[in-house]
Amino acid sequence: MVDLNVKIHDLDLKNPVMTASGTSGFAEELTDFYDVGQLGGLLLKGTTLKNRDGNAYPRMAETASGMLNAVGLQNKGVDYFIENIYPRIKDYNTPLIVNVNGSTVEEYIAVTEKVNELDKIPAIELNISCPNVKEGGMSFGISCPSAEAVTREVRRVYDKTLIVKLSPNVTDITEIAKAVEGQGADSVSLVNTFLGMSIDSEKRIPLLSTVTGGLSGPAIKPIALRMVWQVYNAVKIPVIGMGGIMNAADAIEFMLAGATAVQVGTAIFKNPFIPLQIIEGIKEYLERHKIQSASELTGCLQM
Amino acid sequence: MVDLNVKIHDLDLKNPVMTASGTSGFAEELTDFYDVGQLGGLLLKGTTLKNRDGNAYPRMAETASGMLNAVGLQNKGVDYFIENIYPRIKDYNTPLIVNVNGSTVEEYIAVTEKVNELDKIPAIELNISCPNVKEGGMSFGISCPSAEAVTREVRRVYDKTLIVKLSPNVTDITEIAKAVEGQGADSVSLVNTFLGMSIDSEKRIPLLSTVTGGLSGPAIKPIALRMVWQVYNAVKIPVIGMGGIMNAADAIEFMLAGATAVQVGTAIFKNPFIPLQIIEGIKEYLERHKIQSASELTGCLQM
Amino acid sequence: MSRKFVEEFKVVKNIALNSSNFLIKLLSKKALPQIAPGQFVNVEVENSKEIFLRRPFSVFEVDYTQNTMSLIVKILGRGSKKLTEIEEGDTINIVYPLGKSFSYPEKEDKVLLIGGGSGVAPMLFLAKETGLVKENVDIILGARSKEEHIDVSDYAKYGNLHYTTEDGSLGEKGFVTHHSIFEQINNYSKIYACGPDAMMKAVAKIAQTEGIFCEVSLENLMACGFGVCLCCIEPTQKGNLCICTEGPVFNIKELKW
Amino acid sequence: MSRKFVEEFKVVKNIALNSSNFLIKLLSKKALPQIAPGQFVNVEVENSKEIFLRRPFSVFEVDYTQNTMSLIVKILGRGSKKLTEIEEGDTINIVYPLGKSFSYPEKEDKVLLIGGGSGVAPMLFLAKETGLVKENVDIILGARSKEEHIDVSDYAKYGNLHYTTEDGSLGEKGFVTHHSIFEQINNYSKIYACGPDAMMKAVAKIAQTEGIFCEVSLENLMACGFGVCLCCIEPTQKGNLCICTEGPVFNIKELKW
Ligand SMILES: Cc1cc2nc3c(=O)[nH]c(=O)nc-3n(C[C@H](O)[C@H](O)[C@H](O)COP(=O)(O)OP(=O)(O)OC[C@H]3O[C@@H](n4cnc5c(N)ncnc54)[C@H](O)[C@@H]3O)c2cc1C
Ligand SMILES: Cc1cc2nc3c(=O)[nH]c(=O)nc-3n(C[C@H](O)[C@H](O)[C@H](O)COP(=O)(O)OP(=O)(O)OC[C@H]3O[C@@H](n4cnc5c(N)ncnc54)[C@H](O)[C@@H]3O)c2cc1C
Ligand SMILES: Cc1cc2nc3c(=O)[nH]c(=O)nc-3n(C[C@H](O)[C@H](O)[C@H](O)COP(=O)(O)O)c2cc1C
Ligand SMILES: Cc1cc2nc3c(=O)[nH]c(=O)nc-3n(C[C@H](O)[C@H](O)[C@H](O)COP(=O)(O)O)c2cc1C
Ligand code: FES
Ligand code: FES
Repeated sequence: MVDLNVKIHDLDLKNPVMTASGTSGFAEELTDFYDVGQLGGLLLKGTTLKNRDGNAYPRMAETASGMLNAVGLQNKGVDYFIENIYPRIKDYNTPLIVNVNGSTVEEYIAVTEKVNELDKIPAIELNISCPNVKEGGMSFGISCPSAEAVTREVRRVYDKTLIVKLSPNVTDITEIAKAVEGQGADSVSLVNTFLGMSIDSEKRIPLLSTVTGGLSGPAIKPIALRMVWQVYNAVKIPVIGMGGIMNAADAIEFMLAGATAVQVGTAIFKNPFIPLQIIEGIKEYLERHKIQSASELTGCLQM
Repeated sequence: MVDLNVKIHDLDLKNPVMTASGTSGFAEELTDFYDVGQLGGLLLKGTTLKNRDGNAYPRMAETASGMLNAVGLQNKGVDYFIENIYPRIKDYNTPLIVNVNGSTVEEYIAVTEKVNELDKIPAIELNISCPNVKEGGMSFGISCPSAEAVTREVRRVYDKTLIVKLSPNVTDITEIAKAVEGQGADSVSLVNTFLGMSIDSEKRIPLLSTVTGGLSGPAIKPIALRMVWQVYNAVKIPVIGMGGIMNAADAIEFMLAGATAVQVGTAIFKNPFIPLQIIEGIKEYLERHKIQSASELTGCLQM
Repeated sequence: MSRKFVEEFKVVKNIALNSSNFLIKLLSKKALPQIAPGQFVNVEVENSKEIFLRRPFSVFEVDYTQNTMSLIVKILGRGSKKLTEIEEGDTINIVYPLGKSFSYPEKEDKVLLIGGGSGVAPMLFLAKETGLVKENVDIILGARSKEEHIDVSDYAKYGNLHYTTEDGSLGEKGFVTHHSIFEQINNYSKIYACGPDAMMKAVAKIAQTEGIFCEVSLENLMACGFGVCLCCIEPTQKGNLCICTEGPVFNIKELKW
Repeated sequence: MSRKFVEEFKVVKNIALNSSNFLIKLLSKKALPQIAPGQFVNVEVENSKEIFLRRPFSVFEVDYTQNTMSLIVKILGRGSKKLTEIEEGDTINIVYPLGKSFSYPEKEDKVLLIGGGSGVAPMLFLAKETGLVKENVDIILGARSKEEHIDVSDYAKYGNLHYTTEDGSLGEKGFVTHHSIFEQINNYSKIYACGPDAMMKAVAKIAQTEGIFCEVSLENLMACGFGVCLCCIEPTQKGNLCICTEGPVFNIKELKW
């Protein structure tokens, strides 16, 4: 019997496979297909202090082995979440992690303080990397001082597991990772989407209402994997890897590169069962290679 | 009759389609298939001052809609080029552009000075963005001061068309573009490859001898297109766009985003005729849309 | 929320209805769940380098005794083209059943069903299911020309069939909203429509002006089809709603048209 | 440099030679250029989401009168698998002819041809073309087991066939270099080999020690196949050379083995 457990700071995951924020709604949608209690963890849709309508339609464009999105953090705000959604989902048997967003440090703090009160939310993921909002979002995650500031302030008010989600749209992601580690982040997750663009050549218009959007899917996997490997070699806190994971081999690659756990995003749109298939695939891999525990995979790339 | 001519500073191109450096050898290989005189221009393989063996095998890995390479600027040095290759290719009826590389500013200058002497080389492309060499290469292209320094020094010794090739592995590509424009670059070309990585999950080893390599192909197109659009809006010099162009629609998208001309790279590996097909496709597009000249496409994205 | 599945269906029929529309009949290994007109499925397009995401198609017919479900696929781009090349015996992977259906009319209703382009499938499914006598059901189908219309004579038993074509080659000339039926539009208590945006908006405008109940089925671009991506939104009186879970069928009152 | 083409060939035959090897025969619309043993083609794998680049395969047979060319495709991964699923009548897009061929032996030579795995195709092509009498040609083919050998009895007219299998189920047991023929290796003036790296290196070592002329055909990973990408290099006495243009056939003296 192989051991699939992994640990992200204080957070015990029954297996290393979580679903990524913005790709698994508020968990309920996935329960239409299966029991989400099988997942290692579930990242809820990005949440802000107040209601956000998100960006105008069209919000997505297909690209080669990937897609662009410009959702722009549509959500009803943290209070609505706490009052209306949380009670319905809190007893799902998997760690539910709130993806915290804000246009200002104060907003990040306000959302965090509210979420801190929720018994069944064992961790937050601080999203300083959303490329689809005009204010805040990615702007916090692409410079060390701002990444440090928001992490420091949120750390002050949050006592459970604090994951900071990094943007790949930077020259050196290890600097940002070290900066947030220095301010008390318990873990970093990477990568968020790459800023991209699509054009309809016949109509000569951008395909997204916002012109640019976030690229995700297998197309970005080689870059995401490189970043996870770099960050793993630069920080001591656990790394959560993501970006184009479609199957167990992809997930294992991220773990070999240094990820303690992974998140599956866009793949869910193709098939919501993929996270479960990946859990099975990792188990089968460990058995076949006679490796006792999933946690042994982390960083064990042979050079 | 539509007019396919475009102009990059002093350089007249009979059409906007060039082949990218490192993907069309030293032109001769393509002549096995067709007359390269049909091309708008041809970027020769990256050239350094001295012979370089490049990196060890394996140097490439296939990825979703793309590939990683770690060639590492294998070439016999600029003197060998001048003595042995240049005489054989100089009369091809298309602008041949030397892709100039160096580990130090002095090397860039030395190569440039030698190439400056060659009558039939109307332009150089300064490669400050190669991710596959330990020294120099991309390190020049990811910070403004170093990008400025190398551009300034090369500009001093070069009096023909100077194109600077930008790295996409940066937080803000417009800053670098503006920096090299400020030092006298006549044009910028973008993007070079993205730093990526691939792993063999079964063997638990990196697939490239160098661990990381450069990602190219359709996978990167949305990001490249976004960067071309940003740079077009930030500088006044002509922009040459590339990154995953596989067909005429792709090329037109880059032109609409702001490119005056495009380069076709990885697509050539799939089919060396693709650049010619793109030229035909642009012609057909202009006729169908009743647009008189290819140059009218540049930046005419409707917002 | 309702139970959804990801399943490999076997293609038991794939026939061209005309040069651009294909009927694809799919066999399930297990008993099909209830599927109502307006609901849709999200289809994986295999063997195509260019297609990354699934493609949504309305359900056209369901046979619970045979466990078959049919789609009408109109060739629009690369994905739909590839799908129509599928061979009998092949399998296709489907996420289903998705979205909310049309509301069913009441016994006393007189209804007008309007379908254009790829919107024909859900309209014909609905025609079959209204539960009304034929006299109370009018169906207008619009297309550019006679060649683009498919043969729907089987549906004459469910309602009175009317056609429009832009070139006048079948039925009345013009768009669906130019059809003479619209001169007595107040005869109808309910209008249902599915088709190109412009067509639905024209229909909605008339229904709105005349104060007639009207449901339309939207076809926004989708990434997931089951409510997790928030890409398929439509601005409504209640804010941006996902058409894949809160639609694709909307009462025009809910929309901001 | 020599003239190269990109062409759509029609698949006229695709038959399984055993569970993992397929013979694919391709018809050209125009007269084929000269193609010699050791040269290869680069094949586009259509309809596969996962395959981006072409896949190289040695030419196995050429028929200039019929304008056909055959390949032997061994299933290794996803691309080769997909290729073997191609149907007669389909077309495949090919870049060809690529690389340099084996040198032809002289009349007085006694040659040993050694093929393993996917290296069988060029060896059999060469066997046919040596121009030598059968007595002067020995062919050893190696595989893991009898099942993995393909039927090459047709080639008995070109040379004496020998087999090795790792499990002893056909011919001598062991690797090709364990074959008893190697006890009289000095009978041969030329050795030609194509197969897995380890096999070719073992052969090369013996040839080197004994001072026998030896050519091997390498199978490095390729991106372009015609010399522009510099990905397929092999370290040689002349530095890193592209095997797609300077090879795939090399005299072992040129290599750094
Ligand atoms: C709920 C729903 C039900 C549908 N039911 C049917 C049906 O029963 N039969 C049927 O034939 N089609 C139906 N469609 C439309 C169908 O999904 C599209 O035709 C298909 O996805 C096009 O894919 P493609 O790869 O062929 O086109 P692509 O190559 O992806 O696109 C070709 C062009 O069409 C545009 N386009 C693609 N999809 C849409 C869309 N949904 N709306 C507007 N423009 C679009 C693209 O932007 C592009 O310009 C339905 C769509 C939805 C959302
Ligand atoms: C000049 C040349 C001639 C060849 N002739 C033949 C032939 O006649 N018949 C034949 O069956 N095959 C031949 N091959 C090998 C053939 O190209 C590969 O088997 C094929 O490309 C594998 O593609 P795939 O998609 O099936 O495997 P993939 O899914 O791409 O790879 C599966 C695994 O095999 C490894 N791999 C893939 N290609 C190679 C390779 N070339 N060398 C080492 N490892 C590899 C991959 O790294 C991976 O681990 C030749 C190769 C070359 C370079
Ligand atoms: C439609 C969509 C919405 C997303 N929304 C969020 C979000 O709200 N918060 C966040 O941190 N990341 C968001 N992401 C990013 C993903 O969580 C993930 O970082 C990214 O998609 C890369 O992983 P993937 O390639 O597996 O999808 C979103 C991605 C997509 C495609
Ligand atoms: C195998 C390979 C070798 C390359 N060598 C060079 C080089 O020598 N100099 C350079 O400036 N760019 C080099 N490039 C980058 C390309 O010129 C181009 O910028 C990049 O591949 C993106 O375009 P594409 O997606 O069309 O290939 C190389 C790319 C590849 C794939
Ligand atoms: S398509 Fe994803 S929410 Fe509707
Ligand atoms: S495969 Fe490109 S140079 Fe050989």
